[in-house]
Amino acid sequence: MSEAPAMTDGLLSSRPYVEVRFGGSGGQGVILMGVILAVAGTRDRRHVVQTQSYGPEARGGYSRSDVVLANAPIDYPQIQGLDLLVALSAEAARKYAGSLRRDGFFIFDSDEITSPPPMDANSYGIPFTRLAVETTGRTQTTNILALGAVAGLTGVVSVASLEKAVLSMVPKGTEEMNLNALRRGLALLPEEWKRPSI
Amino acid sequence: MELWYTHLMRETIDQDSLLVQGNRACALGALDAGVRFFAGYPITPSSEIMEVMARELPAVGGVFMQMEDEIASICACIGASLTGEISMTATSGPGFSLMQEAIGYAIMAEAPTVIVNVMRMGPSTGRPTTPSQGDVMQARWGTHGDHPAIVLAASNVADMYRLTIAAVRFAQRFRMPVIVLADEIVGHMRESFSPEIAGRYRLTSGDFDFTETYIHPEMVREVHPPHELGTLIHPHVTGLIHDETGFPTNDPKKSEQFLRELHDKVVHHRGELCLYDVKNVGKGRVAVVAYGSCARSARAALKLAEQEGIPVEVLHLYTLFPLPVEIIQELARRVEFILIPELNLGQYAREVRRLAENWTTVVSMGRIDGNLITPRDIVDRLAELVGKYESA
Amino acid sequence: MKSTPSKQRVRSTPRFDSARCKNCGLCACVCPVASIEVPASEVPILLEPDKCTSCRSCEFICPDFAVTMAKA
Amino acid sequence: MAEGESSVAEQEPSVAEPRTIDHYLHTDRFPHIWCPGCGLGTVTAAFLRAALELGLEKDRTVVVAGIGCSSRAVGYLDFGTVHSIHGRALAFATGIKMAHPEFTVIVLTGDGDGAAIGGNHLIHACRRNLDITTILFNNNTYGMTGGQASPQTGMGGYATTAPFGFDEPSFDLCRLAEAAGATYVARGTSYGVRQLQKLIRDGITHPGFSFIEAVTQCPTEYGKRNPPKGPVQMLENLKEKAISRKKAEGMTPEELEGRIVTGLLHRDESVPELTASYARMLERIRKSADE
Repeated sequence: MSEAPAMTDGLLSSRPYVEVRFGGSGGQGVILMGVILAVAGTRDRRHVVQTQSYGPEARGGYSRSDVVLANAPIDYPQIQGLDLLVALSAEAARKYAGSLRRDGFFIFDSDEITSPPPMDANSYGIPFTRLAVETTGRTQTTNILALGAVAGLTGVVSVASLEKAVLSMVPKGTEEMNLNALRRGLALLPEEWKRPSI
Repeated sequence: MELWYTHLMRETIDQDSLLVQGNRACALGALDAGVRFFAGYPITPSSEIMEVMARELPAVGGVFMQMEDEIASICACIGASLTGEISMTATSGPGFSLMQEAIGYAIMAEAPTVIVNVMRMGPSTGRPTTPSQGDVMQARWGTHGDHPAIVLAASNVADMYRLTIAAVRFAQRFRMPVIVLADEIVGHMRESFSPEIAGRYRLTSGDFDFTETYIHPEMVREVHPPHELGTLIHPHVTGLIHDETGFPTNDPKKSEQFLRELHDKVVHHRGELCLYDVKNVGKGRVAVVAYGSCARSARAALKLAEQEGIPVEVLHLYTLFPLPVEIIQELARRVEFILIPELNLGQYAREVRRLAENWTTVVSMGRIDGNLITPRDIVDRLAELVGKYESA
Repeated sequence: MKSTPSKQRVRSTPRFDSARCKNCGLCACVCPVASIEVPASEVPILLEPDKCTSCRSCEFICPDFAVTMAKA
Repeated sequence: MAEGESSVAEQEPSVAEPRTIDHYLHTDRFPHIWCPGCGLGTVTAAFLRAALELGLEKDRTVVVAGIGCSSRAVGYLDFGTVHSIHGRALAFATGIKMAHPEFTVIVLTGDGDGAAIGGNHLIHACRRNLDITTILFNNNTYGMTGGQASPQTGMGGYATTAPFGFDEPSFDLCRLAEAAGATYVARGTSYGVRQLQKLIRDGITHPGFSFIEAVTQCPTEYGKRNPPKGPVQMLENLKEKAISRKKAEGMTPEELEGRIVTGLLHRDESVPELTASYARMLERIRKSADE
């Protein structure tokens, strides 16, 4: 068995059991975010379970993808409380903010969510959509840019594993563009986007 | 490389570890177990099994058929099985209902095949993308007549792989259909699945010869020889009650003897068929018996309950039928009560109660709102009940 | 078509298997020379073997696999 | 047999043909369950003579049946035989043929089994053009269960479940099969046994899905309620109604009313047969994997 890649420094990297939710509207690529994070997690030699809302409800309205990462085999596969909530729509933020732990992370797209719910958790409001368009010219790369930001701000998975995961999951021919978006997200500075907790 | 896990290993070529969907793991298990004929019909939440088979089976020279409905699917599987092929189909509740008549045929005609039912909420169309364990008794008693059943229940992605292999093995060995129950959560979740896990399962299944249809020497008296259409034996296969010649009989004595044989071959080999896992064995004041997704909740609850001072034993059943009679009765002798969390209104709890009520109290904990039972739910219920019942 | 008496002797005529026959009468009805009689509850009788043309109609129509052709 | 090479000998059972259809029968299971005068045995015998002509091997031939009087035929046949479940014979046969394309697969079914409960499987089997020969014994009723109306009972027919006369039109099964994609479609009757035998023989050799409707008589359950009565009368009625496809071509729909058009009705050799297509696909995949 090869050595696990070194974790990026960050708060979530040190937790033995991490529960993550990506929430947004259908078409924003929220499910893919969860799957990529889960693939990156397995590359970090962590135990991982990824679940999601399925079927018609995933196509219309809201969409969510959950990932549990742990250092030991995972028994209960679903979310019992959130360490990290990534919201790309106002509805997702409203719906799931209540499940966030006090020491959790709340990262949201400030282009979509103008009045985020008040909470104790570490909050980061980042204009993912705008940054994605600036970086790649394509709104479709918003989810990958946001993933980069999530990894950079929380260290939930290692950068090396995340890059490999992105490359293995995005459509052929878009690798370069998505890597650019990912790196842009990774380069974001926490102090620049952190919101005061309430 | 061993034949039986080549497909899993192929998935891991560029990775040390693997993230695999439950339904995909089921298909990989089938391929590694030697399934070379799959016929199915699309239905949520099992369709991915069929999609993987459609892509992978031709590569190993197997036959994939998308049939016109689930009835045709299982009938095609039985047809292929009668020629000696190892066959499988996968479906969900509504399709499983359609298959019931043919499942009875496969039992009567002693045609091995595997039916995977990724359970969804019902009855009827219900909630197709929602997990449930509502088909447990249908898996046992869905087809008409007095018949035996082998039913396995998968709780995670690794189970989807290895229990599918076990199902193929049991089907071939006992010459009857074997049902694998999963639920929407297990079918659709992606979970890390490392080669070490595959290696571990190899230890439990390494002695299977999946490529060969065989009858264990001890079983000759109980299991009819395999049908071999297209050989010199060119048998007659029928769903009518038949005697050792394969032809129908109305003789009361022979009829009873035949039906008893069908049952006995399962019941007499309960020890081999009942796959289970007990956590905290002998150390619990109370017990939780669970299977499928709920077994995961129960395992998580065990740790939580310990922290809160409730010693619990968890019996995780991988084989639901034949009933693990001895295992449940032993457990019943040593605990105050048995709690059974299920995503139905107590289907399996009724069976456990029947077996355990002489020694202990059996409490059903059903949930039918489409959500899983959480570890917290289980611990809260245990806390409510602890001390209420006398130990045997 | 010429036929000599010696050849007529090797011609096949129907045999009716009493174990299989169910006495339905179809053989008689298709006989082109009306040479078969089916008495009630009995096996059919070939009335005039000489008239039989060995056409096998009775054999082919018999639903009970009870007619075979055999040489006299 | 120098002397035997005469015109008379040609009418004799061929000396080169040592076997009778008993070769393919479990004669120890006789007498069979069919009623006196029932045409199912006649049709089965026609099939067996076709099998004899083709020299079908018992070990390489699988005969699949559903449930009903006609389907009981397999209980007497010494091939690999499958007495399956009601309406599903074609689905079983599909599995058998796809798993073992080298087998000759024959399906015996009835009008209730094949056209009612098994109707969906029938049209899909036609569509797939799998090399299976289906012989549908059409006797206009459910005989085994006691004379209930079948899709082929016909307008105005009587049955235990149509005591006041049946109001539903029937299928034209051959047109149904053709429209669904069968590449060999033929119809015969239990009166025209020689023709039926030839149609079945050609259907078996046809490389694709062959559908042969064998119109036959059920004197016990159908004949009891619908004139003419009795096996002989029913057989003669079949004789009167049957008309060759060639003759039928020049007739108006009115003239054809109530007639049974017999013979080869449709044949198409241009459609690929499924097991062959599947084998080609496997070959393609193997090649691309080697590259």
